[in-house]
Amino acid sequence: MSRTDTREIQSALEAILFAAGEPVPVRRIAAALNLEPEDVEQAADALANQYGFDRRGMRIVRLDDCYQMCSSPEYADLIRLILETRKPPQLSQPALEVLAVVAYFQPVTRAYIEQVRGVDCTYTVKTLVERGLIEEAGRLEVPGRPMLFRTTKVFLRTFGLKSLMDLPELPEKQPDLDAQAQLEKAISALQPAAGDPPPEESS
Amino acid sequence: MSRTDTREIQSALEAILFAAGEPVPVRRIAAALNLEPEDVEQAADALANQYGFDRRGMRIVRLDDCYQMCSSPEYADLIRLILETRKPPQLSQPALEVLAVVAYFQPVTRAYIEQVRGVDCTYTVKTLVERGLIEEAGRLEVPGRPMLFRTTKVFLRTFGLKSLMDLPELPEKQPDLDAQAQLEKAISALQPAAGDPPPEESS
Amino acid sequence: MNDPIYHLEGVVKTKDDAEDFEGPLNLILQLLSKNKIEIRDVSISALLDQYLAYLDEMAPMDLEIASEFVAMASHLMYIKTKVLLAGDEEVSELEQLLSSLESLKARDVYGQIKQITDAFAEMFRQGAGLLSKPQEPIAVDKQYRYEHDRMDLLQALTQVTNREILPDIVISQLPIPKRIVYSIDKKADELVQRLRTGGAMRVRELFSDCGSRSEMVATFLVILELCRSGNVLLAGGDDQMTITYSQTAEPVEIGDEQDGYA
Repeated sequence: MSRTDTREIQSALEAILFAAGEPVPVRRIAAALNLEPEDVEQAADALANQYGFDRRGMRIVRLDDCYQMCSSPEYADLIRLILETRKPPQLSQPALEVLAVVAYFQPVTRAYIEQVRGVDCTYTVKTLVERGLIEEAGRLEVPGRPMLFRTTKVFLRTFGLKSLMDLPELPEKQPDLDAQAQLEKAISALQPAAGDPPPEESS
Repeated sequence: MSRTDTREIQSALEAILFAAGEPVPVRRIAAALNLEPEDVEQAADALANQYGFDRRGMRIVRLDDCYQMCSSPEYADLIRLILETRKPPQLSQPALEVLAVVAYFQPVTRAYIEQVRGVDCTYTVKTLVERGLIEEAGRLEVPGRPMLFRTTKVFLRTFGLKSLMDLPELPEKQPDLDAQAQLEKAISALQPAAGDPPPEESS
Repeated sequence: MNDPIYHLEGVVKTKDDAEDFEGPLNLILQLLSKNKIEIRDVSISALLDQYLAYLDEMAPMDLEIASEFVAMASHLMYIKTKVLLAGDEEVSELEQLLSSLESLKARDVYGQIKQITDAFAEMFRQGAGLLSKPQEPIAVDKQYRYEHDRMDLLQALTQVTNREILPDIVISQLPIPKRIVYSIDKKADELVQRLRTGGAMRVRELFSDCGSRSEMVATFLVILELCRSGNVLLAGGDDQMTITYSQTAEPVEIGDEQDGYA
């Protein structure tokens, strides 16, 4: 692409991303501009860098297969002051835990989250859905067809992630000796006892 | 103001106007930045000019005592293409029929179309007007002064016609039927039947 | 001596599982603890097949290993038999194992999750400053942008006329809309004249004289206007209603006021 082309694509990108407000798939932009996705990505990444270098008021962030235009973090307080919006409340410890379970093991059911945390999570899950950090992702095809949840693009943006690949690695598990012992017991219960009669022939 | 200051104010302005999406009063920006409104205006106007000069995807426009950031008008079609997920429906059979009646007998009233089709056409007529295929063409000088409708240039383009003369010819008239008689019949149905007994003398 | 390596396609979720395992249950446990396996997805028969294949290969080489594996194989066989043949009660033991495995896994996961939440909180503090904006309203463009064949029009018109509503009308004989029928002005003059000279009349009679719907509407509007201005009196009801011109009232110019109807 010539420099002029890139500049034109970038202006179009600016217009699209500004107007959309939300994340826009690269694929869709490429199709509308009659370009290869790679060309769009190249132009968008260059524009994003330029924005950062010039310390502009906006940022262009990559979220999965999308780009989104946001305001620069350094102006967040100023914007909240002028628009009279309140700072979103910090996430509570339960909310962070539920979010982490969903983030690392998605798609998951509420039952699974509850199994991991050992407590009811109805309210926390609902709150996270309301804040747009997690969303419904179909149903699990087991009896009762429970709802599955996954993280959203808002989650990626709010946590400064380009994609789920950027999630920090989960720390090594710490061996739970009690549970291990219980398990051993359960396994040994399954072993054929020495005195068991041999299995009968199936009829 | 120094150049650095101006650049900083402009970045803050970008952030504010971007996040707001709607017009923001100069006063309010000035108060938040601890500046005189004139300083804000100067920075905003310079930024607006720069945007225009660089042919960026956004514009900064002054509206009364406010500034607003919006997408550049030249990208309106592109933005619509990308953000409008719903493809507009093609003409339905009823719409096509109404359009045909208007095309061949224009200018016509809605009442006339309804008489021919035998059903209410309010919605269909409205849709055709919205989609630019027919337009109002004055009023018929009868009681109620109903609106007349005719086809448009968009209509001609849609059907590949140079002019209304290009409409496919109607089949030959069949002489044994008198349309006027039909109409009279329809009207007479509105009137008291001829066979009605004469009104009795009032007592 | 090499330890066996099992390949659990469709069960193990990541590809970097080139680790060695001592036996099938250890393998299961280890994979479970790394969250790389779903216990309910384990195909025991597939595992067994691999296991037996391994056995075939290794048995001639080391009797000790072989015997250990035979024990494991029989154990697996036993589990599988239970699943296939046993009634609900006996399966419950297996269920118990499964749920034990799962709760072990859940506890491990919770331990890991608790360790990561601080990092999550910090990421949130950093990232939450990227504010988004609502979508700009899209300029509405409803204009029709499809293309059609012109014959579609003729076809549509033919369909209209082919309906039962107007069975006798062919296209070329559709009633041509009439432009001018009755203006209120004209009808008002006519009615006032008639009422002045003819005295009281039945309202119904006025309507039955009308030659078209439009004339009827005009007549109705004129009567309404004459009543409003007090130029006529109505008496009686229904069919018997009469209309009388009031000689005392000032004559009115209906047409001027009623441009909207003319």
